Amino acid sequence: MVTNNDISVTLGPVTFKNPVFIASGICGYGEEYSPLVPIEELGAVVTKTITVRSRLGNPPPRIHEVPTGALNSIGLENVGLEAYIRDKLPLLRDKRVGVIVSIAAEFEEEFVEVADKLAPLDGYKGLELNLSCPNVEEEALDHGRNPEFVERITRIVKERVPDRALLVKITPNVTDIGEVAKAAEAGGADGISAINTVVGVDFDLETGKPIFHRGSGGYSGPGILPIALQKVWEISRAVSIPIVGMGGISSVDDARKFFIAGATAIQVGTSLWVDPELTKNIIAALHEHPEYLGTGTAE
Amino acid sequence: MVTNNDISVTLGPVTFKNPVFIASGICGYGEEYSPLVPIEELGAVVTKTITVRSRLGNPPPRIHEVPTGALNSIGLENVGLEAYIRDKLPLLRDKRVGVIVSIAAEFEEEFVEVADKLAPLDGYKGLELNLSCPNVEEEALDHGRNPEFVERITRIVKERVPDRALLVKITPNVTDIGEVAKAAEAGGADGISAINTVVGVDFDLETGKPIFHRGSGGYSGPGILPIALQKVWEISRAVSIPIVGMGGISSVDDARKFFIAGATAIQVGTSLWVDPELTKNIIAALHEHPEYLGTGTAE
Amino acid sequence: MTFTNIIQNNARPGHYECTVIENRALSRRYYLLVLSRPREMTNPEPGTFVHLLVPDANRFYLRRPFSVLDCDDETISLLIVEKGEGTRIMRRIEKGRPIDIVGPLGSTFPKVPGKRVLALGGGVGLAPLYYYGVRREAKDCETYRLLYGARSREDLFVDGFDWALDGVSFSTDDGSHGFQGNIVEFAQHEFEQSQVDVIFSCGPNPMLKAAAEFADRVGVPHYVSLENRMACALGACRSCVVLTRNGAIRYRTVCNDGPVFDARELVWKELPQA
Amino acid sequence: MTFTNIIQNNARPGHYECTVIENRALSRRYYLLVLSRPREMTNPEPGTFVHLLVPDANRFYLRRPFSVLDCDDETISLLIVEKGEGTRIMRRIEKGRPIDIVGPLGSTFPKVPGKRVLALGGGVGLAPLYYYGVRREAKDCETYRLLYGARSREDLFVDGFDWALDGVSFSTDDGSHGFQGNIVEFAQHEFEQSQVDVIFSCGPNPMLKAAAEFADRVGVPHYVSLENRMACALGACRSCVVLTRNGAIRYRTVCNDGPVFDARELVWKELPQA
Ligand SMILES: Cc1cc2nc3c(=O)[nH]c(=O)nc-3n(C[C@H](O)[C@H](O)[C@H](O)COP(=O)(O)OP(=O)(O)OC[C@H]3O[C@@H](n4cnc5c(N)ncnc54)[C@H](O)[C@@H]3O)c2cc1C
Ligand SMILES: Cc1cc2nc3c(=O)[nH]c(=O)nc-3n(C[C@H](O)[C@H](O)[C@H](O)COP(=O)(O)OP(=O)(O)OC[C@H]3O[C@@H](n4cnc5c(N)ncnc54)[C@H](O)[C@@H]3O)c2cc1C
Ligand SMILES: Cc1cc2nc3c(=O)[nH]c(=O)nc-3n(C[C@H](O)[C@H](O)[C@H](O)COP(=O)(O)O)c2cc1C
Ligand SMILES: Cc1cc2nc3c(=O)[nH]c(=O)nc-3n(C[C@H](O)[C@H](O)[C@H](O)COP(=O)(O)O)c2cc1C
Ligand code: FES
Ligand code: FES
Repeated sequence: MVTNNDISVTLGPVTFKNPVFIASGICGYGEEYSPLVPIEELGAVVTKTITVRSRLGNPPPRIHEVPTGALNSIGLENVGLEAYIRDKLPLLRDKRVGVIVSIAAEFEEEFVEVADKLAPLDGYKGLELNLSCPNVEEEALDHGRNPEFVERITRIVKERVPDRALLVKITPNVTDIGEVAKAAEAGGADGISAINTVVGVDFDLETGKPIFHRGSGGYSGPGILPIALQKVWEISRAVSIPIVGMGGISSVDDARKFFIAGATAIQVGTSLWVDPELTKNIIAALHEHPEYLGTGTAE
Repeated sequence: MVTNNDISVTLGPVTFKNPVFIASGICGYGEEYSPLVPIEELGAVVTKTITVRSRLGNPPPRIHEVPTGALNSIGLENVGLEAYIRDKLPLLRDKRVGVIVSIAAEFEEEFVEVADKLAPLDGYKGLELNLSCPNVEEEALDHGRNPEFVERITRIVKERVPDRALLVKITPNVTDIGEVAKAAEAGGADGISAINTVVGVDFDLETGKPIFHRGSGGYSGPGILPIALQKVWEISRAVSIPIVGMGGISSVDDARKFFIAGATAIQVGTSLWVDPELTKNIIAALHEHPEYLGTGTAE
Repeated sequence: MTFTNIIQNNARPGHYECTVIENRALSRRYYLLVLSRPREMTNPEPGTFVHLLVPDANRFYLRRPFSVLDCDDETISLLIVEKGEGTRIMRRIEKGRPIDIVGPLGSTFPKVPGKRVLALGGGVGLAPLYYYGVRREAKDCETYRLLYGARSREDLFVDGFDWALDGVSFSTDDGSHGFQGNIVEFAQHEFEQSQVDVIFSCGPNPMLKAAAEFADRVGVPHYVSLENRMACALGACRSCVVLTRNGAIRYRTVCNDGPVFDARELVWKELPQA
Repeated sequence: MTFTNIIQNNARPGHYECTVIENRALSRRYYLLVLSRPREMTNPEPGTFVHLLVPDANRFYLRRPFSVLDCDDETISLLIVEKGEGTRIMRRIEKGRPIDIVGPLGSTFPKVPGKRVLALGGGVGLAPLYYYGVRREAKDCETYRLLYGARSREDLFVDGFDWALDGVSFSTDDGSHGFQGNIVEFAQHEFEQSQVDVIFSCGPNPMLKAAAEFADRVGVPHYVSLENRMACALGACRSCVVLTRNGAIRYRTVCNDGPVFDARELVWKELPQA
């Protein structure tokens, strides 16, 4: 018997019916996971990061399993902004799905272009700026390490989408994540999403070469949980805007730890592949125990 | 039948009979592990980091298990330089054990003091500067994030112990580990030790508080392997001095991956608690397959 | 003649808990895993697969994909070769134990009415082709001839299978059973004997590549089922891509655009041959 | 009167593979695990423990410490309560399966010639005290009286143990067997009946603390066996420390300085009471 307490959460100007989202890159453009996960029951789906121009992505292999999680090297394959707006975004419009559009870009002008094109559209509630993709050739796509850039871009985009939740997704691969989070807050972000994958590598013992053609990949899954909790906790002490926490969540208990660390909402990634009931179970647990939310900020 | 190929390695002025060491903090002052690991068969034991004054360390709990490894919060408990020199170092002198003394300090003057006191002694082959302990109150003990400091301290110590192998152990918790490694190289280090533990945290769901009194701890064991390999690989492309690689090694295959990533020697930590034969097995595998060494630097 | 666009993915996957009905060794490396068929599970078409969670796994495991070998109202059967840790653990799982699967998934070998099909199954690549054979109706194709090759006699499962096909023939690399030689050499040999309109193949990449070259040479359409490492198996994560050329060069997913592809759309030189 | 410094750690630990000889449920939560004793393993003294690797563990597990309950030339016995995942897995491990241990480890309950010992065992805390009782020789102590307390009848193992001690008495919190009340209340009651020179205790921290207060009050030396989370169990990693005061305040290791301590050296208020 699931009780139906209100577990909606508000990120800036927008309210989501619950704080359980699917992370970008996991559920494609949203629709793909619907055979297994009733996506209208989620707080939101964060769609695969799109860029202005479509990207082919990295040559396979793109996924590699380790005993403690997975490494990936997708390389931001995506259909590009135009095709996304034309073919993908409309698919979810009728479904009452909370959509957060994830975007990445290289230059300021591109961010402006994306924001301008998305601003007038409906069918989505939020934007997530992916300033932290480690799996691409272009250094510029990983500029989430530079606080001034983060602040400027956040401001530019927020001005254009004042009525959407603007999340800034930042990288764990920095000395001081709090500093980057502060920059996003200063730029007017409605929330911080953290963490993206941790840079890692594995080698093939037969060939003596990295598994992936690009060498390194992004490490996700259970092995990054203690690191993700740490980063979210650090961010929660650095900023006062909401945090959308993720990294290694594979159980209701893991999700609870993010709320303790100071998260307002969470995203599930890698472990959804293993357990398609994961988001459903977390939502049910929160309905039953709304006190799990707001346990935030253990000092 | 174990063949006995030469697998000795040279770090600066010193040769070690094999490249398999026990990491600092795991085997105490060296002697403690001897009931289980024949320490004279190791390349070296790196003794628990000592500071000028003895330290009480953090209140328990100090160790916490997660499914992918362990978090610790020892807090650099140690007997202090004087007691170490008087009581601990002599214990290993007669045993033909390769000893590397790990030291940490807050200020330049303390590094000078430690180096001056250790310089005239015998009974050890190398020094490891632990510039990366995340588990202590004093920010200053974690100054391994500052390249200028790393270079200066390395130089000061190396001048005083020119005939020992000087390793500089650096933290993974930085944006650009290559930069820190370069600083150590510039300062005259004979090798880079990497990685120390990754900052992480876990929470107690009953109390809603961190497991450790100090909050965060150091994450080690299998879950950090992809990250450690990544850091060693990055360092190997940044410097040309040897690297002593560690982090999450729990099998011969894991050790081999460090040599592929560019390490000259490796250290075993957390997994020795689980498998006391681990160092022995790695040494045997290397004797049998000396080609595992020098597979370094996959591009 | 081309059948491009006749490859379809109509699978409506679900997430189910099955029970192990039978787990039988077929040889040193091969075993047959029979699972209870979940009541609500839609009918798996030949070529589709299930994505199976390695049981008893305390550590992190991605699901493992396995083609459907056979299926009736009560059961789904899989033919599995022990390759790594996952298939080693599954080999030991006992009757009555639960197994968590997602499926059916992926595209199917096409229906080719009136055509004479030559199907080439190498090793566990037998599974979807066997299934096509036993399941097909008269309207699916004119004739269906299956060549099944393995390294040696001990990896061929001639007993215990329902070989009520238009004909199945065997080859072994070492000649210990049936035709001596690899399966593409055998196909060449067969081709010279009888009419073939369409080739299906499934097996290791080097075999598929050789089959593709052969099909090209003889000018016969060729449909091939590929393997790749998978994560979501829903076409969502873009982990399992292969390079394709149909006009434009692009990556398509083995899990959702495949596993069955028109061989002429694949950029063969980009497929790993190990 | 004080016996400080009579607590010794002479254990010479080794790393061994044992075999499960017996694994028997004693109650809903308790079980008896009997392992083959490795030939080369030195004799474990009462109070010492073995550090056991959770078997079949695909994920990372630290070893788990368990006091020796009994030992002969052929076997080592452990009394285990199911607490978390490790002890749950171990409960299911079958006869004949290998178990990897390190041991014996740690300090022992002291020999106290001519003294009358009152031993207080709460729950699995029974193990080292039972072992002391069955193993002791006349010169180790004058008399050895063991009080064994548990929550209720169902957690007391009065059958199947060799209670050939000078006397064992039982208490249960709910009075379902023996004395009704907690074990320290029972000790108080016993103390009023007969002479006691030394107290030993082992059990949950709140019990040990109450026992320490009691021993202080009646002015009797008290030796206590502690638990703590451990990693190396060799005194090397400093994970398992407790705060002690013997002149100076310092951390000592439960694994190597303990698990048996002179209760008066412990800083009780720093011990977790949950
Ligand atoms: C659509 C599809 C259908 C399949 N059908 C069958 C089938 O019917 N019967 C059967 O036995 N196998 C089938 N496979 C292959 C099967 O999925 C793998 O053999 C299995 O996942 C290996 O798991 P493991 O844990 O034993 O090996 P691992 O330890 O994971 O891997 C062993 C080695 O194989 C590699 N590997 C793992 N998975 C794959 C893969 N999918 N493709 C290529 N290399 C891989 C690993 O990198 C590693 O080198 C199919 C694969 C796909 C994609
Ligand atoms: C010297 C010594 C002797 C012991 N002798 C026995 C014995 O004879 N019989 C017996 O049943 N148990 C004994 N224990 C306790 C036993 O080691 C733990 O109950 C066991 O490790 C729990 O493992 P688990 O995987 O089931 O539980 P986990 O899932 O690891 O833990 C369950 C809970 O117990 C806590 N915990 C785990 N280990 C300890 C510990 N050592 N001390 C305090 N809390 C802990 C965890 O934090 C968690 O909250 C002894 C402990 C020590 C230190
Ligand atoms: C295959 C894969 C693809 C991903 N693609 C993206 C992406 O396009 N944009 C993004 O912001 N994060 C991406 N991520 C990161 C996830 O959104 C998430 O931050 C990370 O995986 C940590 O969560 P997890 O441990 O639950 O997977 C991707 C992760 C994986 C595993
Ligand atoms: C309990 C514990 C104590 C440690 N103490 C020290 C220390 O004193 N000095 C140091 O340089 N590193 C210390 N380390 C870090 C290890 O030397 C090693 O860098 C790290 O654990 C990664 O290796 P591993 O994953 O094999 O354990 C400690 C690690 C652990 C787990
Ligand atoms: S496995 Fe995710 S797209 Fe194919
Ligand atoms: S467990 Fe390492 S010192 Fe006790």
